[in-house]
Formats: sequence, structure tokens, C-alpha cells
Amino acid sequence: MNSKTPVIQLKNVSKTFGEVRSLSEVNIEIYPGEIVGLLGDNGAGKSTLVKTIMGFHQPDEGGEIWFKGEKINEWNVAKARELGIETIYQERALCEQQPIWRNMFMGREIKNKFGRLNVKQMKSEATRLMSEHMGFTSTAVHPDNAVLTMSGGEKQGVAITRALYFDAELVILDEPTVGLSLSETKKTLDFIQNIKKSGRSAIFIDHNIFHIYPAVDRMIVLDRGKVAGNYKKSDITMDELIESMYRVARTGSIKE
Amino acid sequence: MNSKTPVIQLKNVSKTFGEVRSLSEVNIEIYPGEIVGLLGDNGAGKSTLVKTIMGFHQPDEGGEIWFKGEKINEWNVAKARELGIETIYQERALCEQQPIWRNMFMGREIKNKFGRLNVKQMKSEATRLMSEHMGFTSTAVHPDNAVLTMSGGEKQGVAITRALYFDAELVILDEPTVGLSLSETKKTLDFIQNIKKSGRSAIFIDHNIFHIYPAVDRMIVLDRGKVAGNYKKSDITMDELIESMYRVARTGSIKE
Amino acid sequence: MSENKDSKVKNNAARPPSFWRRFGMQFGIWSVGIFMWLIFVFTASEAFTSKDIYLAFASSTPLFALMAIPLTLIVITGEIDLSFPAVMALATATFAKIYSGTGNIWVGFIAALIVGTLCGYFNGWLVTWFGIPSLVITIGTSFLFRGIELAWMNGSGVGLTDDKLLGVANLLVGRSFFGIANQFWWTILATLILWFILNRTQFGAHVFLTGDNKTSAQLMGVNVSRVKRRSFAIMGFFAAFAGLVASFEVSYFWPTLGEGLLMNSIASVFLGGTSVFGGIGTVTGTFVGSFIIGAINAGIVASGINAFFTQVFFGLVIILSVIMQAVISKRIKR
Amino acid sequence: MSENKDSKVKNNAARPPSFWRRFGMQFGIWSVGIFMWLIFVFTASEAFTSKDIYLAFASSTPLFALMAIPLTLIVITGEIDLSFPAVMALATATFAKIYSGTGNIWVGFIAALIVGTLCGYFNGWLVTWFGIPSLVITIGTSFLFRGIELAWMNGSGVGLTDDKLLGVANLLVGRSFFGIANQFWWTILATLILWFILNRTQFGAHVFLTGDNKTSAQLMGVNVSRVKRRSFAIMGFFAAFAGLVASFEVSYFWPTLGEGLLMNSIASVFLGGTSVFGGIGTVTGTFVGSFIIGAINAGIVASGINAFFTQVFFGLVIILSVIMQAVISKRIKR
Amino acid sequence: TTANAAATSQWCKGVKIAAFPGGPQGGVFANNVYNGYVQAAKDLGPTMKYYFSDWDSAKLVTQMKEAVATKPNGMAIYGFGGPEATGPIVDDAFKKGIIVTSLNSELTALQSKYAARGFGYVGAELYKAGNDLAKKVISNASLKSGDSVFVWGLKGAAGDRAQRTVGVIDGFEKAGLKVVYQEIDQATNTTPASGGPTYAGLMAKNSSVKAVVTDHGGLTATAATYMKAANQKPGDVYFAGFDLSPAAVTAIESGYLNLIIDQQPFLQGYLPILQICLTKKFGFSGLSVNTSGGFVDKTNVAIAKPLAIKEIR
Ligand SMILES: Nc1ncnc2c1ncn2[C@@H]1O[C@H](COP(=O)(O)OP(=O)(O)OP(=O)(O)O)[C@@H](O)[C@H]1O
Ligand SMILES: Nc1ncnc2c1ncn2[C@@H]1O[C@H](COP(=O)(O)OP(=O)(O)OP(=O)(O)O)[C@@H](O)[C@H]1O
Ligand SMILES: [Mg+2]
Ligand SMILES: [Mg+2]
Repeated sequence: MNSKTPVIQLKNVSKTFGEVRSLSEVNIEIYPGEIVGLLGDNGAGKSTLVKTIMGFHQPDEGGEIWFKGEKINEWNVAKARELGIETIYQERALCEQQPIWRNMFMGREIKNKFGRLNVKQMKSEATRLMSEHMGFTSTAVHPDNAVLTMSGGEKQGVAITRALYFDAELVILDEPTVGLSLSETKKTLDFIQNIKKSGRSAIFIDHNIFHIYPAVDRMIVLDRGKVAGNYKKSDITMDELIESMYRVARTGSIKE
Repeated sequence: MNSKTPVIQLKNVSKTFGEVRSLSEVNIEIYPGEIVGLLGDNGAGKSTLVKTIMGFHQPDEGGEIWFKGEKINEWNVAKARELGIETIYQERALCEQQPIWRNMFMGREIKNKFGRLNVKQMKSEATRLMSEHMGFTSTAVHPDNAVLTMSGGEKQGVAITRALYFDAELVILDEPTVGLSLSETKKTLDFIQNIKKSGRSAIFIDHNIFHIYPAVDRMIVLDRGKVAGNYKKSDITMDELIESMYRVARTGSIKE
Repeated sequence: MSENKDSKVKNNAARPPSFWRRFGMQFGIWSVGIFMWLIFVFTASEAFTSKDIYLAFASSTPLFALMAIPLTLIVITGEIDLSFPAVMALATATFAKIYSGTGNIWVGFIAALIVGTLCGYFNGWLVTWFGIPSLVITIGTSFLFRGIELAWMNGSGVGLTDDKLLGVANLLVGRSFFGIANQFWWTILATLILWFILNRTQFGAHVFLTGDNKTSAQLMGVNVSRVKRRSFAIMGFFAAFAGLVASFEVSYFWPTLGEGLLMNSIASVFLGGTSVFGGIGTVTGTFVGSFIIGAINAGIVASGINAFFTQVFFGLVIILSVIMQAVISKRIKR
Repeated sequence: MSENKDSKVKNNAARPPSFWRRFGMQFGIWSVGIFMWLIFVFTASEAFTSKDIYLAFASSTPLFALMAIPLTLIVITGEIDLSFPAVMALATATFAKIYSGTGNIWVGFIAALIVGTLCGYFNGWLVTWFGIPSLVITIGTSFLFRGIELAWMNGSGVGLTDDKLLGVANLLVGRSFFGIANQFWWTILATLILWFILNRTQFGAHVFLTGDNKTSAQLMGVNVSRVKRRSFAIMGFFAAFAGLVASFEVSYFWPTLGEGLLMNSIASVFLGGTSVFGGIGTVTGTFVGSFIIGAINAGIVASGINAFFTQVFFGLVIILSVIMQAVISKRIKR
Repeated sequence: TTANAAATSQWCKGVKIAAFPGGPQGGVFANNVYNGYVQAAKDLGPTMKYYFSDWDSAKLVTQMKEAVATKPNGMAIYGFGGPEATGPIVDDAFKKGIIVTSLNSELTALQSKYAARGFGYVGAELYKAGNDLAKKVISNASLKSGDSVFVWGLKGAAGDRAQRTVGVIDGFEKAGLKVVYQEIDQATNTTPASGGPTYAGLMAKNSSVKAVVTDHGGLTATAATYMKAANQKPGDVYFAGFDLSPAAVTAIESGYLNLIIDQQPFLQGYLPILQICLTKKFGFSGLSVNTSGGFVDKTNVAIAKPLAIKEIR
């Protein structure tokens, strides 16, 4: 495991929407086997950063994205996923009128070499995943059911399970535990530990420092589009971190 | 303050969607000045319960809703809001292409006695509320801005602020702190305390027992559509509660 | 901490959206309009520098503008109406029948407006009661209304040249100031009224909310079904009025009245910047859009393009206008 | 704990949606179809108990069914196409011109299909590149394509009775088994092919995702623009094919070809249960919907309802069918 | 309509006829043909079924097939489906014993094949009617070679319908006139008042135009509106067109419209029904009747007026 080359590296990435500059000159790298926590107030630009990494947003002129040491020019979501980046988006990214199995394999459908979809396999895989990875308490989890009829937490379950299925090099979780019950939250946090154990990387976004701190190796704090701090866990205690988060919120600066 | 008559009372309320029975024979009452926590796993029926109280869903035959001691027959959202029930929905209930001010006064627009809308007042009120109640870190909070361009947490802020504006007798908060930062979460919890102080009531739904327990007077646990437990805070410690929640999740029953 | 919050608000939060961002949509359609006008002034200067052509626009564009304007409301609620040409005809038939039966103009006039409103309300009821998309159901009601009208009139038209009708004819389609047709003023009035309804009444606010996100609106207590029914009723009312205007304009009621106006009205609404997906739109945009649509054909033929090439250019102008409108609005928004 | 989870899954989670819930949509349209057929069998028994009328349907319904079926894909992606009648004409004009120029049937045939596909692709490109709603832009391209065709043909038609054309005419519109017109078999084939594309290819899966929630689909790496462009291209291809079929059926190419088919095709798609809002739809539903639409007109006239009342009844039948379809689907879903 | 059903013995009772008025329900021209059918049905007593084809040849052909499938005794069809498409259907119909006769546009080959079995024709020759009108306009307005005329027509229309426009254009061009041609657009076609700006724009560009011919009953009747839109007074151009209608009568009276040629569509409906009845009952062969009637202008408009209002003429 060569931890010298980052799995993903952003150089000077900015992103502007109209008059709003959501990211400004962000430099970030994630190394193999590393779990990085991303913290920041509402509107700090965390989700924008995630979507830029995924190629959903194109960075402004001058920003560069490097994957495993290679500069990538035509970056898009399909390519990112193919290279092994999976994301659980904050907005879940589900197609709610579609059955669970279609959502599970959205964008990466199983097909045979002639391009014919293997619907049967997708359904059975979906059933397996849903019952193995997420234990549902309601009756609405047959793979043919539309996502529409599921509860908020169940939907989140689909989005999480989907990201697990494809053994990704880098998993990005944008507030994944939102709306999950205690036991499901625990499962998700366990899952993050498994990523690390298997030598893969993750970016973990959450508002709950109690969730983030125990799970990660390193924390990056975003404030109004800028990287305001970057701590190894060994360098900062949870209390110091909370203290410094409040400070950022108050003064906009990490330093006293 | 007559705490004998509940602000709202559900008698035998069930709700069935197709083959899914989301609520079955729920009996609940909320007294004035009381903060009630509603707990339960994903899909337990918490949001369905809230929407039934609001009159968005009609309960199945046989269920009754009583407001301040009177049985209410033609229950609908507009009526519920008029009588003084405000809800922060889990799905936020925003119209994203519309400007903030329209969202703020959605369904309860300010108008003069001839029915002419007072757009100016709505805008200035919206500005005041947004800056007083929620401190935004981005630039996208002019009342004329579309909600669309705001971050997840900012949107939630709009939904919360809206519920605060109308001095409601009963405020229902369905996972309100989801996606909020530490400091915003604290504000929301403070707000719940203020409701209690002013003698009004609240129903507070959250997955985070650490949020719920300190804030409430009483806790109701839902499990697969049924009321599985109903505790005064004085009767149960937080640890016992967590223990019993796990038990419900495992066995479907609150009792050992 | 609170003073800090305030200063933050001052620094970051009080910035209003830019002028372009706020008026982008209107700006888009106005610039398309002016741009097209300039082109025609150059390519068809004989026509476009004399006032005659503008008087002609003022008299013919209202025939569909009067319906495009209320149609904007329906489109903002996320629905569409394809039946209004038939409503136009059915309401005018009501006028013709009642007038020839009773000899009373005003009873006929009011009855026509009522029939139009009811037809619209019926559409709205079908849409909201059964939850059927309006695009589908109004194809059906269009046949129904047209069929009733044809069966009632037995397919024949009626002349409206009776001397007793002169008064109402003058009111609706007479010429006033500088020879401008009255229907132009009616269109202006309709624009103003519907602007007020849309932007300064609770009903109007709910029109936007309904089209933007029906479920959210319902969760907040908006009666979206009622909003839709009323929007359709308003449409029916104006269709009836437009039917009378169009018939008095040619002093004859053709039983096929309105058939060719559907596309023009719809195109005006969309060209005017109203979103097909609902939630966004302006009546002033539609007003400008109508006059653009109304001018294209005349502009092209006056530029010396004749015969079948007119259609090629008509298509090109629509495509380019829509593209310009889309590009300008998008540029402005970011 | 895990054994508990499993048992829970067994108790609550493995229940599939009921039969009604899964096939509700198809069931709705089939029952509407059968119900209507029964009515016609009783009210117009002479016509509807002899095989002639069914042979007539088999030859005339494909003229629009062949376009309604691919239109289903476009509607599922959340778009619409109003220009396909013009594409039909332009593609057939290409065939006529190339055939009369070179005398080579197959070159003309292939060229027509290519032109149709390109027209469709052009629509898709406009829609996705500029982000313009297809309802608006295809009104424009409809004029453009029709205008080009009319200008090219100078407004005149061409006979297709040449002996050399007999082969292709037989292939497209000849009569086979029991006198059933070949275009019926072509329609069946088109239904099968598009069913496969929609339900058994990645492109088809993406058609559903695109129409359901564009942003979600994009976030998961679906190239929604490409999906839309391809759907429009498929539409164009079939429009061209339908243009040839319709022209050979009457052995003449009229420059107005296709004008009356727009509403029929659109109504078939929606009657077939495809959602106007995208994300939901079936080609088999559209197939049945086409035959219902095709039968209504003939059925009403054959029932002895005369003249102007036919439109009233046509409207009523459409309204009632759509309502039935909506009610049945809703009932089944809950 | 005027006839009194009791006055005639309905000797054609029990005969089933499928009749094609051609255009849309309530449309100009089509409605006059329809009125002719209705009158004939009242007088003679056959059972009628009507198929309205919206001037759409594909639709006409489809409907003819469906009509044959219902096995009537007779069919009165338009010719605008074209001989290629109509031929096989007529063959099939006669095979099944259905008497077919045609109206409005001729199907010469079929007529000669089946005349003995009742296939007749009632109508005006469209090309000739157009040509005649052009000639009459030239003489009435004393136009000379090199003068400009504006023809607003439907050259792209389906079937035989276009032939009248072509006839007008040929008539003018043969006399050396310069023709400015414009195709009637969709909105104007169905709501003639929409065409004002188009007319005004065209007149502004081609100010030397001396005469206008509109090949469309609706537009012809709207002459006054167009001329006012272009700021023209009665007589500024010589305005001529087709088809008598109440509105056209008014336009002639007001002086804006100068000349109309009428092909008496009522007869084109009445006579084919009579033809079918005669053939069915008495075996008469097909008759060929030319209805291209006369010109109507200020001098004779008073006679036509009452009939026009009832849509008989
Ligand atoms: N409109 C609906 N149609 C069909 N089923 C529904 C509908 N709304 C909710 N359900 C079902 O009802 C059950 C309860 O859902 P609900 O949203 O009330 O759960 P919840 O307790 O709020 O869960 P969460 O914590 O995940 O938000 C779920 O199984 C869901 O599938
Ligand atoms: N598509 C967009 N168009 C315009 N502005 C946008 C867009 N997406 C995000 N923004 C703006 O960018 C800023 C950052 O948003 P982002 O969603 O990245 O924040 P976040 O850190 O994820 O916040 P939260 O914790 O609330 O989810 C916000 O101010 C938002 O208004
Ligand atoms: Mg975010
Ligand atoms: Mg919930």
C-alpha cells in the first residue's frame, strides 16, 4: 500500500455559482487507507466539494483533480464511479418512482456481454443486500417496490447499501447517518471502520462531532468555501476540536 | 393552565397505505406546556403520525382527533395551522424555486383586509427572521433569493424559522436538527425549551436520544405503527431508555 | 456571540440577488422582442416603419393573447389546457343562441362568460378530482366542448351584423385613440388584472406554490386542488371573452372558431419565459411573447420571403427566439 | 442479533407487492380496452362482429401506433415531441426525391430513415444543449421540418404507383395471413423491439431514471442528455418508417402527410398509462391505447350516432377511458 | 332547412349510405355539402352515416376503409384521397355490392370503370374554377401584362384541393402577370382574422399589387378586415375569392370584396345521395354533373344572400 500517492487530490479547486463562491482554492488529498472527516458549518461548501470530486460539478478554471497520481481532464460521475469512487449523497440521489432494484444499480446496471440487462440477478442481489446490510422493520422492502413508499430512514438505507455494493477505493459519505436509528447509525459507523481495515479510503461528513471524531484519522474543517483547518487525530482532542469549531463559527478563523 | 384537557388527542387512530399499515390503533394525548419526545425505528410511523395530526393524511375509519377537548371532523392542514399547530416536517416542505419570503409565509400569507398581499412586509419580516433566528454563513439569504440555491442546512433553517414565526400552541418537530451544525442544533434545542416556558406544547422527533432525553417531559416509543412505550422522564434514566430502545429493535417488544 | 452573528449577516447575508438575477426572465423575453423588432425594421422596413402594421398587430394579436395570458396561470400551477379553443367556440355559441332566442344582448353576453367559466371549472374539477394530467384530459374535453357546440349550432355559423349588436361590437372591437383596436386595450387590462391576481393576492401566491411543489404546498395547508380549479375557471372566462372578441372582429361566428389559435397561445406562454414544469412565470412575459408570435409571420412576408419558405423561417425564428431566451436567462442566473 | 434480523426480514420484508400493485397500470388500460370493445360489440354489432372492421383497424391504426410506441420512450424521459408528423413528411419527401432522382429504391429508403433519425437527433440536441423544454422547441422544429419539406416538394405530392415500387410496397403494407395488413406486423415488431430496449438494456434503464429524477440520475453517473438525444433519434427513425408506411398505404405521398396523426399518437401514449411527468410507462400500454383510439371513431360512427354528435361521444369516450384508467390504477395501488 | 318532409314520399327508405362531407365538422364548404346530404336524406329517406375527414386524405382513406367494413348500400366519397389510394377501396366496395359515387374532385378512371354500376360525379373542376376566376379578375379589373397580383392559397394542401390555387396562379401567369404567392398559415387557415398582419406586411412589401385572390372561403369572407389592416379602402385592390358564405355576402355589400366564384357545394351533397338512391332502386348508371356555378358580385348578391345565410348556397 503506497500511501505516498493520494487516491484523490484536489489542487486549487474553486467553484462559483453566480455570485456565490462555494469553494475557493481548496487543496485536499486523501491517501489510501485513510478516513478523513470533513467538518464545517451549513453552507460551508462540503457537499459542493463532494460533487466536484465526483465530477458532477466542474471546477472553475485553474482547478485540478488528480486520481492516483494522474491528472484527470474529462472528469464525470460515470468515470469517477468506474475508477472506484462511490458516494452517499446528502440528498440521497434516488429515483423514487422506480423499484428498489433499479435504484440499487442505478448507473451501473448488471448486463451480459451482449448488453442485455440481467434483471433477475439485479433483483436477487438487491434482496440480499437489503436484508443483509440493512434490517428493515416495515414490509415495504421487496425489490419490486417503489422507493416512494418507503420511510425517510429506509430510503437512506437504500442509498447506503448501494454505495456498499460496489467495492470502491474511496467512499464518500455526506451526512449518511441523518435520519437513521441508533442501531443503523452504529452499523454505518462500523462500515466505515471496515473500509479502513480493507485498506480503502473514505471521506466522512457529519455534523455530529461525536460521530466523526472516533471514526476518522484526519479532519478537515471547511469554512465558507476555504480549508480552515486540517488536523491529524493524534494532534487534537475532541474537546479541542469542539472548542475550535465554535471559534470558527464565531470568528471565521481557526486561530485564536 | 388547565392541563386536564389535552391540546391534541388521538383516539384509536390507524392509517393504512395499500398493504402497509403505518399506524395501528394509536392513542396519544399531548397536554399544554408539555414537550413529548417521539422515538422509534425507521419506518415506525412517526412521520405518518405527524401528518395525520396535521390533517394531511386522513385517519382510517374509526380514528378520532380531538383538539382542546373538541372532536374535530373536517380536519385539514389549513385548519390545523389556523388553530395553532405548526410543523417542521422531515421533508422540509419547501417550494424550492420560490424566493425565501414566499416559503416563509407559505399558506399563511400576510394580507390586508381587502385581501391584497403585503409583499413588502413579508419580505422585511423574512429578512428579520432569517438574521435573528438563524445566522447564515453564506451570502444566499436575501429574501428574494430562491431556496434552490441554499445549502441543505440553510433550507432546514428556513423551515424552522417559519414554524417559529407563527406563535403556535403546539409545535411539531420531525427530526429538525438533521443537517444542522452544532451551534444551530443548540439553538433549536433552546427554542424547544422556550416553547415549554411559554406554556405551549411540542412534539419532538429525533433519532438522537442525546437530543431528545434532555429536552422532553415524556417519551412515546413507536414500533411498527404501535405505541410500544410511554414514559415520564422521571420514570426512566437515559441509560434505561437506550437499553429499552435496543430491546425494541431486537425483539419488537418493550418488555423483557 | 450575538454581535458577531449580526456582523456576519451584514457581511455575507444582506446582499440581494443582482438585478440580472431578479429580472433575468423578463429581460430575456424583452431582449428577444426588441432584437426581432430591429431585424424586421431592417429587413422589412417598408412595413415596419409605417404605423399600419402595428395597428394590424394590435387588432389580431389579442385574439390569442387574451387566452395566452390566463393560460400562464394554469401553466404556473403545473398544468396545461388544450381545450380553450373549444371553450371559446362553445361560449360564443351560447351568446349567439341566447341572443337570437331572446334578443337580449347582455343576457347572452353574461351567459357566454358563465358558460366559459363553467367549462374551465369542469376541466379543473376533472384534473383535481381524478388526478388526471390536464394534458390528457383536456384533449378529451376539447372534443366534448367542440362537439356540443357543433351539435347545438348544427355546424352552421351566424352573422353578427345586426344593428342592435353595434354597441357591443364597438365596445369589444371598435377603434379608439389613433385607430388602435379596442381588443388591444382589453388585452392590456387583462394583463394588469392577472398581474395583480398573480402577484398581489393569496390565490396568486398559491398558484406559484402549487406549481412549484404540490406536496410541500399541501403540507403547509394550501388547497392545491382549489387553486387549480380556479385557475382553470379563470382560463374559461377569458376564453369566452376572447371568443366574443374574435367573432365580433369578423362580424361572424364560425363554428370552427379558435382552432388555429391553440399553438399560438401556447407558444406565447412558453416564449414569455413561463416554465413548463410549473412554479415560474410572468404574465408580462406572456404579453410580450404574444406580440412576438403575432409579428413573426408578417415580418417574414414583409421581408420578401414568400410561399413555403415562410414556414421554414417561422420555425427558425421560433427556435432562435426560444434559444436566445433560454441562453439569456441562464447567463443572467449564474 | 443477526438471526433476529433475518427472522424480521422473513416476517415483514419479503412480501412482494401484490399482483394488482405490480400490474395495475397494464391492467387499467386492458380493462378499458375490453370494456370499450364490449360496448361497441353491443351498440354496433353488425360492424363489430364481422372481421372486416378489425382488418380495417389493423391497416389504419399502425399509421399512428408506429409513432406512439417510440413516443412512449420520450415521454418516459420526461419530454415530448410535437414535430414527428413533420419528420414523417420530410423523411418521405427524401425518399420520393432520391427515388425519382436515382431510381434506386433502397438508397432512398435508407436515406429516409437516416433523415428521420437526424431530425430526431436534432430535436434531442436542441433540448439537451440549451436546456429548452421539448414541448416548446419541437413546436419550432415542427414548422422548420414541415417548411423545408414543403419548399423542397414545392407543395406538390408524388404518386408511388411505379411498378418498381411494388416490392417495397408489398413489404411495408401488403396483406398477409387472413388479409391482415403488414403494417400491423410491423407495429407488433416495433412494440417487441422497443419493449426489449426499454426493459432489457442499460439505455432503457436510464430512460426510466432520467425521467424520474434527472438530478439523481446525473449524480449517479447517468448521462441524461445522451439518453434524451437517443430517445429523440429513435422517435425520428420510427417517424420516417411510419411516413413510408402511411404513404405506401395510399400509394401517394401528400406533402401534408402526418398532420392529422399528432393528437392520436399523443392520446395513445397517455391512454396507455405512461405518465406525463416521466419515469413511468410501458410500450404495451401504448400499443393497446393506440387500438382504443383507433377504434373509438369508427365505433361511434358505426353505432349509428350521427354527424355532429360523434365529437361529443369521442370526447366522452376519451374522458371516461382516462378516468377509468386513472381510477383503476389508483385503486390497485392502494 | 326549408323542405317539408311530409311533402315527399321517402322512396329511398331503408337504404344505408355512408357520406363524406370532406372537411371538419362545421367547417366552411363541408357544412354546405353536409346540408345537402341532410336535405337529401329528409327528402328521400335513406339512413345516413357521416364521416368527417378534416380535408386530410389519409384520414379520408382510413374512413373509407372503415365505412366499407360496415357494409352500407352506398357511399358518397370525395376524390381527394387520390385515385391510387381510392381505387382498391372502390374495387372492394363494388365487389361487396356497395354503390360508390364521387363528388367535388373527379376520379376519372374509376368513373369509366364503374359508371354503369352507379359511379357518378357531382362537382366543379377545381383547376378550371381557379383558372376561370383568374380570367374573370383580369377582365373585371382590367389588368395588364406585368401587373402584380397576390394569390393567398393552399398550394400545399392535401389532394386535389391544391389544384384550385394552381389554376388561379396558372391563369394569371399565362396572361403575363406577376404573381406574389403566399401559403395560408395554420392560424389564419382556421381563424382567418389572424391573417391581418400577414396581409398588411405583404402589401407593404409589394405595394404595386393590383388584385388579390384568396383561395379559401374563410379568408375571402374576411376581406374587409385584411384591407382595413393594410389601410386600404374599398377598391384600392380588386379582391376576389371562392365560396359563398353569409360573411362573404356582407363583404361584397360593403364593397371590400369584389368577386366570388361559387361551386354550389349544397348540390355536391344533395345529388350524390339522389344518385345512389336512383341506382339502388332503379339501376340507373352514374351521372356526371358540373356544379361550377356562377360568379357572384355586387350585381347579383341580393339573390344569393338568403340562401347563403342558410348555408344552402
Ligand atoms: N404515502 C405513503 N404511501 C405508502 N406507504 C407509506 C406512505 N408514507 C409512509 N409509508 C410507509 O409507512 C411506514 C412508516 O413511514 P414513516 O415515514 O411514518 O416512518 P418514520 O417513523 O417517520 O421513519 P423515519 O424515521 O425513517 O423517518 C413506512 O414503511 C413507509 O413505507
Ligand atoms: N447549484 C447551486 N447553485 C447555486 N448555489 C449553490 C448551488 N449549490 C450550492 N450552492 C451554494 O453553495 C454554498 C455551499 O453549499 P453546500 O451545499 O456545499 O454546503 P454544505 O457545506 O454541504 O452545507 P450543509 O451542511 O448545510 O449541507 C451554499 O451557500 C449554497 O447556497
Ligand atoms: Mg451539504
Ligand atoms: Mg419520518
